[in-house]
Amino acid sequence: MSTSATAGPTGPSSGTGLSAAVDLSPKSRPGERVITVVLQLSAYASIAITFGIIAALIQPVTEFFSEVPFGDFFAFDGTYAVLPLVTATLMVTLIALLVAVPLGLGAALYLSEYASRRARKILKPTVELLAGVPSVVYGFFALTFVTPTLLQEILALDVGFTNALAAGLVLGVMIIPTIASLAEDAFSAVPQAMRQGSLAMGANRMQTSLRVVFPAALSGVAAAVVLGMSRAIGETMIVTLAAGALKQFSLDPRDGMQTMTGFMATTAGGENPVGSVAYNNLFAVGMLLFVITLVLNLVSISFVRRFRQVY
Amino acid sequence: GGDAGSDTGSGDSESGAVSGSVAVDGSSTVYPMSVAAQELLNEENPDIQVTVGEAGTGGGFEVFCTGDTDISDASRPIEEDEMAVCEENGVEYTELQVATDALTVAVNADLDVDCLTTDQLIDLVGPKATATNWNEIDPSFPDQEISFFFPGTDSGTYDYMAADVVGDESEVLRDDVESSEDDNVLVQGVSGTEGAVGFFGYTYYEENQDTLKALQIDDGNGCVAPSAETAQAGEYTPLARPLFIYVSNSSYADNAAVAAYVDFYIENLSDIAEIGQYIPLSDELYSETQSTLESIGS
Amino acid sequence: MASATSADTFPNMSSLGEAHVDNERRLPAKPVNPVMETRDLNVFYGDFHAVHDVNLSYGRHEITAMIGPSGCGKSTVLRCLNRMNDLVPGARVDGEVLYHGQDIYEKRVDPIAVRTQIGMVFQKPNPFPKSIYDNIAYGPRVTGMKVDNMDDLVEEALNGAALWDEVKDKLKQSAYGLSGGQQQRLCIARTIATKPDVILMDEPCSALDPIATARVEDLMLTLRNEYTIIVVTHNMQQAARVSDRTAFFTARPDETTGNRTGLLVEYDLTSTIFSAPGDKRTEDYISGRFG
Amino acid sequence: MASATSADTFPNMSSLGEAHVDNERRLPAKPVNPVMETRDLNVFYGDFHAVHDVNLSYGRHEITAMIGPSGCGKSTVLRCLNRMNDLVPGARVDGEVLYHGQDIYEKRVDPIAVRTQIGMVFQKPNPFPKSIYDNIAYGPRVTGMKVDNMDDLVEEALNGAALWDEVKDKLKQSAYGLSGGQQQRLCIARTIATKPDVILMDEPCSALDPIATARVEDLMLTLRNEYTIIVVTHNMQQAARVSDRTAFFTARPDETTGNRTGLLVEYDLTSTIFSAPGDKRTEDYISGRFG
Amino acid sequence: MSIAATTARQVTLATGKSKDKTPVSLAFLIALWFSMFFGVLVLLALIVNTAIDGSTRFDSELLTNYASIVRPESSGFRAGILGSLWLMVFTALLAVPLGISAALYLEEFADPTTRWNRFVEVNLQNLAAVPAIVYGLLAVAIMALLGFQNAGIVLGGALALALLILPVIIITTREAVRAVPREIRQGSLALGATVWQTTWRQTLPSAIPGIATGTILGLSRAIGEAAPLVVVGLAGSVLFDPEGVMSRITALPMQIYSLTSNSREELQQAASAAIIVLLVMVLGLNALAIFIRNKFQRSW
Ligand SMILES: Nc1ncnc2c1ncn2[C@@H]1O[C@H](COP(=O)(O)OP(=O)(O)OP(=O)(O)O)[C@@H](O)[C@H]1O
Ligand SMILES: Nc1ncnc2c1ncn2[C@@H]1O[C@H](COP(=O)(O)OP(=O)(O)OP(=O)(O)O)[C@@H](O)[C@H]1O
Ligand SMILES: [Mg+2]
Ligand SMILES: [Mg+2]
Ligand SMILES: O=P([O-])([O-])[O-]
Repeated sequence: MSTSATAGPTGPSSGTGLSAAVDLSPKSRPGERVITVVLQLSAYASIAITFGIIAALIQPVTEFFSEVPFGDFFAFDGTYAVLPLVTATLMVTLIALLVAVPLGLGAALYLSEYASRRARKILKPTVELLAGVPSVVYGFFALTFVTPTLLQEILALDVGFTNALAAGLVLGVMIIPTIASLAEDAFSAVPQAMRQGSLAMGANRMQTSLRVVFPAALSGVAAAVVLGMSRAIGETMIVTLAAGALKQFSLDPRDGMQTMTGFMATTAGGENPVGSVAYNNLFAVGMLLFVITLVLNLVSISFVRRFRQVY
Repeated sequence: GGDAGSDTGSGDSESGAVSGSVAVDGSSTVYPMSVAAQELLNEENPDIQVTVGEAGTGGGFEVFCTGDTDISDASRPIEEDEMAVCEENGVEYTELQVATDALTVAVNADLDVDCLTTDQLIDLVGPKATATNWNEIDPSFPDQEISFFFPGTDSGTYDYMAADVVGDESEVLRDDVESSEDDNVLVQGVSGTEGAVGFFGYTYYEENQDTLKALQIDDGNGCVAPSAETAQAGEYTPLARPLFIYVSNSSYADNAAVAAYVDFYIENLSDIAEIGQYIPLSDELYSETQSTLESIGS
Repeated sequence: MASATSADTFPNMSSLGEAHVDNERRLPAKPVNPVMETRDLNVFYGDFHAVHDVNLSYGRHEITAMIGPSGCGKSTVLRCLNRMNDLVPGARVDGEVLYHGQDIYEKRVDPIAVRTQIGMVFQKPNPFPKSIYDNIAYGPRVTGMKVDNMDDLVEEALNGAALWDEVKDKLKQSAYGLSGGQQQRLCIARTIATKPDVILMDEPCSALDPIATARVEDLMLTLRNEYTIIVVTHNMQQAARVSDRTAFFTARPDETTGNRTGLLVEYDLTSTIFSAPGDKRTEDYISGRFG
Repeated sequence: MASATSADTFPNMSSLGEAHVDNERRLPAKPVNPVMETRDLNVFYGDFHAVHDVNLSYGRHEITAMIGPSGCGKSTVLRCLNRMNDLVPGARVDGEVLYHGQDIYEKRVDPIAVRTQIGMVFQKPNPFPKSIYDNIAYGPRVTGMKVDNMDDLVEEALNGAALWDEVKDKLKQSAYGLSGGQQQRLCIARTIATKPDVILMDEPCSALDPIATARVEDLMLTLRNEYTIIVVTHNMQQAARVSDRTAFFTARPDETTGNRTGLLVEYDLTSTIFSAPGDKRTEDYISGRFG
Repeated sequence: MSIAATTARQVTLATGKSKDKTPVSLAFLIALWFSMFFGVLVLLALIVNTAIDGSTRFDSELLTNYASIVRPESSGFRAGILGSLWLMVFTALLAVPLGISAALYLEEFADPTTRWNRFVEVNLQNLAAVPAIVYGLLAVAIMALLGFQNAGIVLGGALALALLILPVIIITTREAVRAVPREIRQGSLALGATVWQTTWRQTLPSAIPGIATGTILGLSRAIGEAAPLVVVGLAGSVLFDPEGVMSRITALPMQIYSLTSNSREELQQAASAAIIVLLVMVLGLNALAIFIRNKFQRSW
């Protein structure tokens, strides 16, 4: 034990002896610094992407609006009217949600409340497979099966070859896993203690699921639905193929109608000279679509925040 | 030529020894023909790498006039602003007509209507059209509700009908219709729906003659049925239109692969048009195209 | 002052905690006509033998404590008593668990009916994310209890858990606004609202501060008048303070696999366990030599 | 089995466990020339004031125990001693932490250098998912220690942690194949392989069974000869068995916010704390009246 | 408690039918089952329907031949399959290192409480839900900025797809990294390792199965995308194999998209067969991801 030096630490190696001083001064680690900066830049690439998207859209959009008044764009009628596209998008999305919300939440409840761990391990990826099926494939399926066989033959509905109904149904199937997966996370995040509390009072599983787990996870469920909705709105190929390529305002799901993404896909491959007003229309619609999905995502994120903080 | 077409073809003009790449883009209407040319050429000479895109006539001209592609397919002649871009970038080009497309107005085979005048056609499909029953077009037509099957608004076929046949400045057609980018769907729709009417390329009709009925069109000179002959002869107006390829002069001169492709294309034009399901050029038009081709170099 | 040691420790235990008046009970050496009983209870988690041959009986209107080192299976045994182990994937129960003489693991028995009779309070307070009122009303509602006046029932339950005065003005507020101790008493109130016969408690105070702990312990002694209570605790002093009988468990490693299987070492009146344990292992444990 | 008790200063403790020969130590009332010292240490997690004004000194080649109820900030203080709190987002430290007289929270101090001097063992054994050998060699490798023969160093460290004989034939096997107690000793071995000066331990035995606990406690007493050890424990008997000095912490709720801030109640020789605590709260705690 | 009450209790216990099996709860369970399997049934219907349509074309020519409209009966998808594989490789090369770096930074280095990093976080979640077609527009702009006149080459397509899946990779990598217990990190740091040493030697190796799973799922999404490729201007008809990053290519989903508007029976059959090929690729990747997740992912 040192009596001589006030700051005389022991040499760590001997444990008993004394060393001159403990060196706690920072070592320079240039390699670390470089790596940190590289990693940091990679992380900020995502910001660059967002600004890139906005930058890529902004020039053609301003050009577009310099020639087309706002009122002509946000109109139901006219060459550049976007509202028929918006209503078509909403119509298709609504149908998709009608399919996907009950089924997605049902699947999520089954996975989190009923399935054994083993079964969940198999079932969850199986449901998630649905999200992996390429959307061209879904679109093709809507065209070649859902409309002609399911809607026209089996259900004897008077639908056209392209119609919002088929697009919405197939789109709904496609977003089931988005909703199921996120909702399942929310249900699973409800502490086990909450379930045990309910079961220990003599509630059965259904009561526990519906009265305790579901309400406890409500904001997570909301987030799941909103995210599913934004997926549906942004999906392109299914609606391009199945909903049709005719811009028209209609509230009848049996009609064909062109959605925002459908418009973008066909215009990008269409006849209009690049730089023309008609072509820039594509970017204006793209910007609107970006803004809509952005708002929805922000809403979804804020819901997720809330459910994380509850317990 | 663009990046892909820039490697100069090697060897002599015998296509068998030429290699290099050719970039084609543009009209989805002309696309099948350019693809047929590509395929047939590759059977003889697999070393020529041709890519054919279908960005649309407008999209095609964009990349063509910046020098990215060697050849642009077009279902309409180049427009003035597009010419300006080409000029700005120093892209000189030659327009070659490669086939004739005859829009066919087809109705359900059971419908008792045979001929429409051009005005009646406009009354039927134009943007101001309101008729929902055939007898509103002409009292002699049957009392039968009309169903419409139109191509997508971005297709060349739609544009042609809207801009050139109907000629309304809004360049749109009536919108209470069913529509698809897939002509096949239209064919099925018309053949499967009572009182249906639709329009699409002549060959789609030709293939489905048994289930469809093509309307004759009276453009003031009596009813004319769509056919290769009437289209070639210029009698089937106003529904017949020319299809083009635009060839970059410098690519043709500098890139043997481009020259080989274009030469092959024009040499086998009638076969290619047939595969592409269009009406081949009349002899007169064909020799015109050939002589234009010969003039590219000079 | 000594940490809890054997021999003379138990007598001065009562001098440490404030002695409860009603704690001077003369009880028979064995529970007469016990409410619950386990016979040769063995529990397995998958292949793992967690608890071996537990024979215990729990007396009416008594508080029985189960103590022992971590992992010896106390919670496992407790969960068998109202079939909460059914919910653990892979858990398997052998032997009998008698409730009023009836084996609750019999085929025809509905575990849900069992749980309405035998309530449970957990280690961490687990109120539902609902209002205080709805937390209490939940049990009666889901079990389909016939309730004349829910308001009265809620008040009664909260009174029974000594919580009414603290919360009566905020019944419609979220239970999450309560302190930890209040939440735990809310959970007890929630349990007694369904009028169970037996209340199981798994370390009910281990997440609470000293003052809240004292409140809950007082409450347990009051509840004993109406309910049969079985409590698992890590805190030996707590067992000494509140329980009438104590069961001491430990875990024995298997020679070949090394897996540790829990077993009942000793079961007796609490006073006996703490003053004159019959087994060396009990003595070691309560004297703090391990655990 | 030899569990360790501290001195004969508290007679009934030593009569319980077998006394260790080397435990008959006469220590000064306050650590002379302490290895580490905290001065007016305050720790905040965001706005939450977790620990208030802790003044403590840790003597060389002594084992200092920090005890107290859950949440009173023991782990928080411990983590300040080697700047592990730097890694907790939002954590803020006020006051001084002196190591050989030098404030380790000074700007020019490299926290990584601090941690190579002041090692740490955690509550749950946390071996790396690597071989036993690589677990030991990891520290010397990352700190760039000059090692003549890594094999020797590994053997020495494992010997130091009393683990060599048990694992010498399976050095290349995964550390996950070891039992919990072995894993914990491996973590100790891993720490001493970097030849630190001080070893911090946060409830090192709370995940272990009694036998493994006794092993680790024995090891701590041996390590005391070479290292300065600071240990947080929930188990008062453990503190009594192994430590030379004990610091008792508790948490006081803030009147307005209700947040509980930890503070040091009493710090003294272990014998004094357990036999004659100077503070009522200490007495209540060690007598088991709460906690 | 009275004896009478006791007997009453005994009666209620042995009702013999469980409250978990009331008609309502059973109906509820059946509804959940239906939800669970509805999607799977649709997928099966899709596969069966498509496989029947394409059954005449399950031959080797489907994989080895180029597309043909001259001989549609032996048309194949060689160019599209190879193009898709090339795209996948370059997409991975662009997106995976960048994505992993970003995830490591956000999870291991960044202070999550700062406003800026929270913004990065929200931004990422946003990007994950930006419509694919918008990424096509962005890729075209970036290619132009980089001085490439033609975006319809391997590089352009890969760029669009990489931008598209980058957020997916970052998010799944972060989850994988987060699943590595804090204890491991703390153990390493307490030994005097730096944050980077800890990340590189402990966290990253432990997270590899999770990262691989996320990456594969991201790539399987990329391989099925057509919309951004259409915007980027990939050619529809290519009759040669890709030769480099500057090579003009086509991709399988684009060929399928292009065929949906072709009326010829033979080509429709070929399209169905091609869809099965695409599904095999995509579902195969998914299966691989699941396999890795189940087999190698450590549960701590
Ligand atoms: N769900 C489970 N699956 C597998 N093993 C389990 C499960 N629950 C408990 N065990 C094991 O069974 C044994 C007994 O556990 P139990 O929780 O009953 O112990 P305990 O005495 O309550 O311990 P503690 O005091 O730590 O709560 C332990 O070895 C534990 O690891
Ligand atoms: N990372 C953190 N962020 C916010 N608060 C924290 C954090 N870590 C600890 N706390 C809080 O600081 C207080 C002291 O915690 P600490 O872990 O130091 O207590 P402890 O005495 O070690 O308790 P235990 O015995 O349960 O381990 C507690 O109220 C705890 O909730
Ligand atoms: Mg327990
Ligand atoms: Mg702690
Ligand atoms: O692609 P088009 O320009 O012919 O419609």
